[in-house]
Amino acid sequence: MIERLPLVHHSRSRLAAGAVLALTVSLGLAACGNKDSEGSSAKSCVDTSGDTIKLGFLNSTSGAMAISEQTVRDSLTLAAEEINADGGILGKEIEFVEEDGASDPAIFAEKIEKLLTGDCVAAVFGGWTSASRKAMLPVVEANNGLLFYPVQYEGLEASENIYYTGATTNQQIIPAMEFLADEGVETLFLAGSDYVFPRTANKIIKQYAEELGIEIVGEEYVPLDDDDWTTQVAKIVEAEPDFVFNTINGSSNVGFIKAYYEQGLSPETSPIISVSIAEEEAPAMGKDVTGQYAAWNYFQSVESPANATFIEAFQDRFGSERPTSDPMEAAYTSLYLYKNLVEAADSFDVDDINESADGVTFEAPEGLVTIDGDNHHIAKTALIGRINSDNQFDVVWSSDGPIEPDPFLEGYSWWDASAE
Amino acid sequence: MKSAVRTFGPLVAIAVLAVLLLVVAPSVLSPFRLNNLGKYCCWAIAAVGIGLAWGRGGMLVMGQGVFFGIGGYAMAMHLKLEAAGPEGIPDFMLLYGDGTMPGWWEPFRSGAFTLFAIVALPAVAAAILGWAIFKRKVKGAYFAILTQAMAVVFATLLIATIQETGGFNGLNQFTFFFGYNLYDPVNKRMVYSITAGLLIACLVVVWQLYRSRFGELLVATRDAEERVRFLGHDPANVKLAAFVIAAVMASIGGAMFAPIAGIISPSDVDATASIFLIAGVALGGRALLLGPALGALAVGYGRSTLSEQFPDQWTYFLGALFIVVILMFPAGLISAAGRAAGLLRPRRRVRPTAARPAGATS
Amino acid sequence: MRLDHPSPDDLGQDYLEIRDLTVDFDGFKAVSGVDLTLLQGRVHFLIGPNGAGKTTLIDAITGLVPATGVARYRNHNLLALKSHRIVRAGIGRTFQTATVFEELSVLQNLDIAGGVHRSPFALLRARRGTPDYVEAALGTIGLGDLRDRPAGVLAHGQKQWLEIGMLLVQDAKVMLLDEPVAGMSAEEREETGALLQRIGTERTIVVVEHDMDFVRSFADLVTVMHAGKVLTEGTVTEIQANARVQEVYLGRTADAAEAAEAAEADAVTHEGAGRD
Amino acid sequence: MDSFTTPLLAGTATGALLLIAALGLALTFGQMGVINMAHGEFLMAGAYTAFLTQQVISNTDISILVAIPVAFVVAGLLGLLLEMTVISWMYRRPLDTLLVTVGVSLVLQQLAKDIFGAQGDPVESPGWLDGNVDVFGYNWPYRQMFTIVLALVSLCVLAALLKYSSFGRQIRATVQNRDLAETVGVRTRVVDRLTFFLGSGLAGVGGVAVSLISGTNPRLGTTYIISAFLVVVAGGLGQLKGTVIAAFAVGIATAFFADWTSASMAQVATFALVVVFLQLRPQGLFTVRSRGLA
Repeated sequence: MIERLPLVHHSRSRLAAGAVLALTVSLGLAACGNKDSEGSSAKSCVDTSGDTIKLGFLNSTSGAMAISEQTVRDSLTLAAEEINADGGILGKEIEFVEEDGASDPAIFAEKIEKLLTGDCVAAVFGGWTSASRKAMLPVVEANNGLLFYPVQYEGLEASENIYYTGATTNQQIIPAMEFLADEGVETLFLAGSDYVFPRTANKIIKQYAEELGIEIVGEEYVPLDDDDWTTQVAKIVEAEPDFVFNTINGSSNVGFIKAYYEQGLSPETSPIISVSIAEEEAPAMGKDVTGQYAAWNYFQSVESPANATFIEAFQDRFGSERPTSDPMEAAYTSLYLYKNLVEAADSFDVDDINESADGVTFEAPEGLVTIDGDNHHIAKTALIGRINSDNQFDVVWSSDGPIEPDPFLEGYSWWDASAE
Repeated sequence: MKSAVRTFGPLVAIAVLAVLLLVVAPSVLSPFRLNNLGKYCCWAIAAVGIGLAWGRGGMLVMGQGVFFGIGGYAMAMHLKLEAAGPEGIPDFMLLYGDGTMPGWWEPFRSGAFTLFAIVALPAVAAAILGWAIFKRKVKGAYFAILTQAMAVVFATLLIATIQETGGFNGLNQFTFFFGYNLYDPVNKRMVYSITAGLLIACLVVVWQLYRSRFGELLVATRDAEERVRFLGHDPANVKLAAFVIAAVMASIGGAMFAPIAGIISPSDVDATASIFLIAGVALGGRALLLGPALGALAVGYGRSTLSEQFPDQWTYFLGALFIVVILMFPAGLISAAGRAAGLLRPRRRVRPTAARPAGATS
Repeated sequence: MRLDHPSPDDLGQDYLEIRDLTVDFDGFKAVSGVDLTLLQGRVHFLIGPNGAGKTTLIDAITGLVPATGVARYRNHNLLALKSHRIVRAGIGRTFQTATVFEELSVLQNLDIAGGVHRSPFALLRARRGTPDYVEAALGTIGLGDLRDRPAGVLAHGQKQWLEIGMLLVQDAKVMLLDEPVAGMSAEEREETGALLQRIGTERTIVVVEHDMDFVRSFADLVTVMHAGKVLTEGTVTEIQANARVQEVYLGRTADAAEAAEAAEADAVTHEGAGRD
Repeated sequence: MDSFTTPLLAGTATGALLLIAALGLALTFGQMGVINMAHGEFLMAGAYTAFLTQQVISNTDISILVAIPVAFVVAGLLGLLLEMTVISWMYRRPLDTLLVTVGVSLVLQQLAKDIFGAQGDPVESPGWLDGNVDVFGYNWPYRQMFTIVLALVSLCVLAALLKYSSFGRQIRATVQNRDLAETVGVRTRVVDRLTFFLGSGLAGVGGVAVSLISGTNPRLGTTYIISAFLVVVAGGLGQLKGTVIAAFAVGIATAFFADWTSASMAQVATFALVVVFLQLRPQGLFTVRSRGLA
């Protein structure tokens, strides 16, 4: 392993090492930077001359988020096939390029750059975690590309280059609080995973609760992927809240739900309202969760002709046992919205699309959705569902029609972003 | 002249790598691929340090992501503050926090302090941890486990401190790199060149360390720690020095990763990321001079391309890499290739051209 | 071929003093109240049956096992120092199984032993040529022809000499050698003995040995240990005439021997020295 | 009162879980110096066994009891397979074993994901574990008591096996001095395999207990493995009592930290505690030999 005693004179080797370093430095200097640049907005390389238009689907098909994001990939695929069968977008057939974000924000950033600059796609659909979206945002802005993000999130963001087809907080969290106020809830316990969405959601919840006169009797967080909720649930037992607001992410929900029932809690005493348990998660809890609530903008049980068509098409394509859920519907909707955006602008150019975006609509499975041209979110109807014994949701409450998106909660006087 | 080959052969190899990374790669790769290669270079810098600590020092460092993260976050904090402008505070603190900035962010406004911190913070952290561990003669598997636990704890800490570190989202949306706009392709290329240059510099540093008396002492400590004690050296100090240097290198790699990837988040520094860093070192050859760097470049490239080709099988590849390489080629593929070549030709030396960085071949 | 017993006047000032040294392994006293004064300029032999506590005594002096009592060399209380500090104080030792760095060359092995005298900064430089003291040690141990060979390929005896050479480079004033001639041919033993006498004039040499022929040929002074205690001390002739020594070597019961052996094995595992 | 009893009792249950996981680790580590990073995936295998058993025996009251021995055998066989195919080739390279088993762990996780899906599968608790008993204001779930009982039973069986069976004596002989054991006719290779089977099997049993907390999911092993390793490090090798004390200490300390601060900070604090503890006892609580573990 070791070089045997080099009896070379030292200064010669030092000279050589110096030479290598000098070489490195001079080669490095050759690539000197440009300090005065404004940052070039890259020239779009999208090719619209042919019969097809390239779109990128960027979802995690490996890593911890794969299970959730695969469902989004499926509904995107379905939407693309439907649109192609129906004549494509502006007569061009969709050719989609699939990439794996590997549940890693840095990979998302890498892949979206590849899609935009290498594959020259006209728009990218995907992302799930806020971390992945935050990682893609500077890339999509720098390349003046388009990203359609299909998941409800914590708001406080608006980019010219992103369309948000999931709910922002005033379309999910705030309506859920209004529902709780209507129910006469006086005490509320907050349980969440220890990361951005739950922390931000709970900040909003706490301020709105004060406004509504609801007392927050406890707030507990557990690291992502941590399953043992016993000690935290014990605090819920002690606090005896009227309701539990659940912002827990992913598999950690299982441990929470189990501990909740084990310690004698039930929907009769302290029901749970969740913002991350949907049709797919409900049966995987290992407990009968009948009677618990969830706040979304879409349930499989929504009765509309568009939804009936969507469910039938999806189950025909991917299997009759597959449920449909809010993010899947939002992803499905996002591709159709893109079609409508392009057709409204009569162009695939990003600036043209943004120009005419305001007011573009789509008759989605969840109901009519409308794009807000200012913040690139969409107006959506908020729904509260109660889980029935079939692990489907009975809609028990809904907002009065679609709610205008307000990602920065500017229309809510009680909101103070800088409060602790 | 044989000895001259031994002394200068590695330097020539490093020079060849320097030309490949600094001249050939920028002229043949697209800006996107070049940026990716820059990312692999960041991992390679950390890998060079792992080669020193593990390959030569016998310390299996399974938590280098922590030091990678210290450098990455230090740099990212500076870039965040640069993006926010003078007196400005990072956007996420306004969004998720109470709009005030923790006091310990303030010094990172200064570029000079940031550069100092990138070297000093990991050095101090590694010195404290290493001192606590080595002085008490905790070693081998115990050491490996403790470092891995440290990576888990570090990631948890980052995720839980949203207002201070951006939590799970990490830090991103940088615009300037010490005054250079990061969205200008020319400047991106400059950042790449700096990174590749740092990799070469780290290689020259370990080359000197390996041929120095310290290098011999380190190997001696790896192979017979107690015997070294009876040479009058405290093996703890020898190991500590290697551990600290490895930590600083990881930190430098992380510091360059932030502007190149445009993001640093807990998933870049957690236990899985740390394991990923080791994979390259094992593949290339832990005790070789160039093995860790070339291995890391290859694994980085493999991660990008294999995950494009076989998105679902990438984890199998990584797992199989560990099993096959460690089981069958514990000295790494380059050594194995060298041995195979040695069967044909009696003399054996590292031939870097035989294992060009995979990233440069596309 | 042994030197005459030197008179006290010939002795230097240097000596290693041991008083009431006791090593206690969970109630078993491997070394019990040993008093010894080891003077410079003599080749001092430590003999005794297996389990007598010879190696444990050396382990205690070199900081490998905790002990009570006093072991003083110059101004250093050895029992309070860590192993590497003891080495820096001038005490060096070898092990029963030669432990050289097999991947390093003979020259590198010797060179690395000189590290004690170098500043940390000097460690970062590559070696330029061969230092004089390394060259001198190489000559003393007679391995000049094998200087560039990896130490791993050396014969057993050569490895022991290399270890002694490393102690020379280290400039150890007190050398504690644990069975240096075990496994050597008669010729090698001769050479080793001559080597010890050559280097012994300015140093304190302590040799743990079983081989009585070797002891007879080269010992200036012999200490006999038994069951952790010093049985007697004297010249070879005196020792050979001692009835109790004969009893210890011939008349001990099998049981006692086994117990002692087990204890010594235990002591070795406790120290973990030189094994991995 | 319940701010004391809740972390104490909940922490004891966590400690019991860690104990089951760490027993197997300590056994294989102590005897062979082998660090098995795939041990967490044996835990996962146990959990999936509980799920599959439930698919076959739909009566959840019984299926969980059936699952325990089945999970023991399934995880044990996985361990045996690992020992024979991989670990037996590299006994002299303990650190390398650690890395190889990291690879095995990655492959097993991905396999579980491909076979069962990334979404966890539910494991229903048996009816007789539904419910709780009020202990000073803490509704102590039967499930936690069951975990503690399961851990103690596993511990007693293991201790008895080590103490009274000839296999146990051979294990202890091998742990204390492998070479000597060989010279007196112990077939250490066979003993190694049986130890690996036993240690991995215990992880399977632990997996059944975990499945009652969180169902199954492919990442289940990673959640517990680091804590279990910290237990082994703190407990020292070669004596069960060190592992037992360390497991409950880590479990209870984490629960108290979580109660005082947050679950995230509790992880940090527990790690710091173990590092500080190693300053006092670098070899852990108890150890037969103090030779370096390299």
